[in-house]
Amino acid sequence: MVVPLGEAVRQLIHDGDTVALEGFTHLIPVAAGHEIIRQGLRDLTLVRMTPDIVYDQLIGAGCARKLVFSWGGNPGVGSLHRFRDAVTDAWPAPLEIEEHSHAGMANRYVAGASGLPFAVLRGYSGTDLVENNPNIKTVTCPFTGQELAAVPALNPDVTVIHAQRADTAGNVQLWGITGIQKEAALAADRVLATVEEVVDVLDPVPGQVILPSRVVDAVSVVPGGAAPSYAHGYYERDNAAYKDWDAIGRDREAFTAWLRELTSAAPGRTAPTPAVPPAPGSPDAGDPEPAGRGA
Amino acid sequence: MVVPLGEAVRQLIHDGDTVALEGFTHLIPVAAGHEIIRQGLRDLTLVRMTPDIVYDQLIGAGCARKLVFSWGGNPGVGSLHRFRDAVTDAWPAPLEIEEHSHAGMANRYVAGASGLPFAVLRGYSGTDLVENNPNIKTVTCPFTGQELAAVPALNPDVTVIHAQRADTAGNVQLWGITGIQKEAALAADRVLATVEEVVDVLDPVPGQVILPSRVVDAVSVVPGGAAPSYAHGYYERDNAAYKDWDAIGRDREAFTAWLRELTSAAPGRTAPTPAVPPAPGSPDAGDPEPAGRGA
Amino acid sequence: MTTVTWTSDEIMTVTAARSLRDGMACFVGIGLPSTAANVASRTHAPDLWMIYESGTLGASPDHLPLSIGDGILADTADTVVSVPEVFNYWLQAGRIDAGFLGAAQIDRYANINTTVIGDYDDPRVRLPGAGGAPEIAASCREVIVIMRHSRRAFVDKVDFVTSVGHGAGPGDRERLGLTGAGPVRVITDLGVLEPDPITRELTLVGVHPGVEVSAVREATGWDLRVSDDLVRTPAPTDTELSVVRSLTGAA
Amino acid sequence: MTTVTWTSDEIMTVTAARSLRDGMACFVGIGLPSTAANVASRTHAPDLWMIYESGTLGASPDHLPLSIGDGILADTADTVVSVPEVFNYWLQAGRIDAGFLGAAQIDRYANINTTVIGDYDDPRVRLPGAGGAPEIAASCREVIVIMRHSRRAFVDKVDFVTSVGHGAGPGDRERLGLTGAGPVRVITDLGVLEPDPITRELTLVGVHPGVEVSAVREATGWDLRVSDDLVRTPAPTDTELSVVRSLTGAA
Repeated sequence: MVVPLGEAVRQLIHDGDTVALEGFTHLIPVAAGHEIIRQGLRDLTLVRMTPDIVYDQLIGAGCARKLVFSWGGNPGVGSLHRFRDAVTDAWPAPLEIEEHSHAGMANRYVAGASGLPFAVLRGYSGTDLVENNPNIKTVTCPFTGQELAAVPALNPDVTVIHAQRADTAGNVQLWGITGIQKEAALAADRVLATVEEVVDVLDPVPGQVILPSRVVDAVSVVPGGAAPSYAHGYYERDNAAYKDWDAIGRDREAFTAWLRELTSAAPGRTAPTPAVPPAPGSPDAGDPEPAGRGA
Repeated sequence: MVVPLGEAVRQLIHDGDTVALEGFTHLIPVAAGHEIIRQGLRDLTLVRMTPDIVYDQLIGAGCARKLVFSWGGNPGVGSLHRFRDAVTDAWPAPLEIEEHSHAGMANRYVAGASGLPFAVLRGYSGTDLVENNPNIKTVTCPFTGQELAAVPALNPDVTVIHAQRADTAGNVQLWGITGIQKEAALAADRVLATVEEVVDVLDPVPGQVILPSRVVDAVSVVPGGAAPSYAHGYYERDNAAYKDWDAIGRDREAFTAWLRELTSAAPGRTAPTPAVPPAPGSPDAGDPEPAGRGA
Repeated sequence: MTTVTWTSDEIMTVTAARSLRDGMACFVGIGLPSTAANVASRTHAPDLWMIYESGTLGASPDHLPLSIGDGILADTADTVVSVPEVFNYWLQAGRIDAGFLGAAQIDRYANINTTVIGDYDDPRVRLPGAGGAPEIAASCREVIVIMRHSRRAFVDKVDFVTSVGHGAGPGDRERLGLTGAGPVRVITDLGVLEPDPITRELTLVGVHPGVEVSAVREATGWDLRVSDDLVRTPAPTDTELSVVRSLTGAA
Repeated sequence: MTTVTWTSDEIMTVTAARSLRDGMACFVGIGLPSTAANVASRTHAPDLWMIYESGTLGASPDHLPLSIGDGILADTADTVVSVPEVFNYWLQAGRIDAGFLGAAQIDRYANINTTVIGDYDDPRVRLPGAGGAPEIAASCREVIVIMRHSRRAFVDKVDFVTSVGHGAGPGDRERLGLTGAGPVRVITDLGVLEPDPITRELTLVGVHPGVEVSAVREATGWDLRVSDDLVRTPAPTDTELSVVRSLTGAA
């Protein structure tokens, strides 16, 4: 149950899989994402509500064939430039996209976790998302006649999460902002959890989510495995690293240098030092960024 | 926000209302139910997944016009005889019933809490519940063509719960087995919470559910207000009282004596002493009770 | 004539406990099912994972709860989840290996009635109703029914189908979209019945020590078929009996 | 000519903060909306109830978070719920009074684009996408938009409708089943726009100190109507400015 990260990724994730590395700003499984890059996995359908810099890295490294998502950005900073480059210029490979709203994605995971083929929500009505996504349809309430949005269940082949702790039996415990991880894990065929530490007994913590070991396929101990995001109670979010990513992600050469450093680093290394210094000033000043939404 | 129970019931519950007093074995709002009986409310549509002895009492006292439920019994003991008497012999008044499965009721509350008109589930297919309940229909998945069950949202006029604590601002905290209370409260127009105590600050507790004060209309302090059920961390379940109820509920005269004692007691009194001693032996031995299901 | 040194509840409980395999996730109700699951976890199935519909996952109570929501279940569980979650994320999603059901009536295709005896709109006996049974019958990978044997309970056709067993025979569960295998075994105080692999009709496959086949047929409201491979239930071991009695307070 | 003693972000922030009433439940995004909500809660709206889409209900951070999921939000919240819960039980259920949205483009009916500039299948600029904005626009009782004024951003017709404002005019929100009132105000660095009560077309109702109407019309990509009751935004007070600057580190 508790295996090294490299082995867990090799066992559970294969070329062509649909993979969700979930985390809502908090507890993002960054180290697992880097291991996927190192192992050179290809043709993945990457799924996540809020693909951020580790998804930018996976996309830039050419691991992804498709991205299913609702908000792809660098939270609090701006756009993801590797994502942009893949969508607009097919670099390093074309990237198919399927996009939803947050509520749509969240309910897709809920349906997936519930063994239902679809979910119902109030949403999408009147938006251009509908005509650009065949996975948004409508359903009529059999009691009121109201028309509502329907989205299909999302059942990844593999869901990867990072958590604070597991016990030796493989029960996984996370707390703080727990986001969509429970549903993403329960919706998946296979689950990989990286954790800060393994303990004998999971002392209860307010706000905790427990994933019982019977729904977890592998636990890998990776202290700091969520950095530069954070692990509530363990370490803080490294906001500077998110800001620094902008300059690296913006430039193919800078990114390539960063990638070279990552893939040449020893497995288990969690995050390379930025290969280029951040650009001076506010790099996004000239961009038509939405001012009002974060991740 | 914090008001005496009698006043809270007078303000929030009226004749003809649809009222859910929820609790799944744990934290059952028994004192509030007794106050409803004392105030002589009539024509209520009572809603609960697991109507137990306090519902038997409300029905026997003539408060209810209709019962919406999924399992009506005395948990671990047997049947509810006032409920039976009302259904089979219209005593003291006819009782209309609408019955679901647990999953159906739970999802009706979820839809109600979510502002959706209906919920989808795998269920009911092939059962005789379907033809005896117009609130069970089907819906077809627009992606797979699968037919699933649909049930309408449940939005009580009032939901009543019992919780361990509230703070002075009216935020309510419960923990242990939290059942369906969050959804039942969020689905309702008005919410009354009885609590063991009011504190200045709600210290976080593992497994807690917090109902923010903005969704709570009144808090009443009623120590022991869940007895003979229990309040995790405060007092234990009085299993003997559940067993003793069988003899009282089984007999109209014994029940009438019990009711007289309840209604003549001072308001705020939580539970009268059983008016008759429990019958010797196992009173349900001759009944065709299902052996395998509790509440 | 065998000297019976155990009660009919005890042989039912022990036989039911033996039906559970170690490591299974088991949806447990109150009464005999709870006793049986707790016997199994204390004998051959220490890693049995007990779920009660109150949302307690992985409960390991040190005594038998009276209700499915006793505090001891929350205190000993791996985690406690909400009621929608236990039904949607755990049961409906197909994560439960075995579910125990009781019944007021069961018919030859193992359809179950816990709703009414008599007509629904004018019942002779009003029973507690469905609870979680319809979903347990639909979604657990397999269902085990425990109930006392009598002509009143084992009927040709139930008065009300609360929970679907094998419908009207082969192919019905698939047609109805029920994902689990349905009732694979009915354990009574007289013996064990299982659906015929072809016809799905409940067939007597075992009798308890001291019980004659004729007595079982006599207690069954249809013309009960008997398996060619009928076995006699091994007597409860001393260990099994002592565990049962320590749990039920009959030690 | 007025001597401007504040930045354009500061006047936007202060004006947005003033739009929030005490006791409101406010769905807060990152950037100017978060600053504005935190200014409001530190000035005239101490009981503002801030919800971030990460599931933190009633957060009261002592500094501005960089992301909607910073630890300080969980640490200070009344409770933290899951993402499905914040969207289904809180937003979709209509419990949120006010939602803040930003936009890359907005059109004369306050429809919002945060998805692409150019053609969807061959975009000139790929933006982050929808996030929670479509639901915020649909379900909050009212929506306040904050964005910088430019012809590139204030367009006759958005390239992509990510979130619905007032559709194509009167009656469209009702026809689409959107339960909230939609955008009631657009606050920019130049002034304030509100939908005309009859036509639903965004109309200039206020200009900030030192801003000429002609400059606003020049920065708008359609023939902007100006209200007969045009007001000038009161200058930020010293208190407002000092709170803004203490939050943004510009003190």
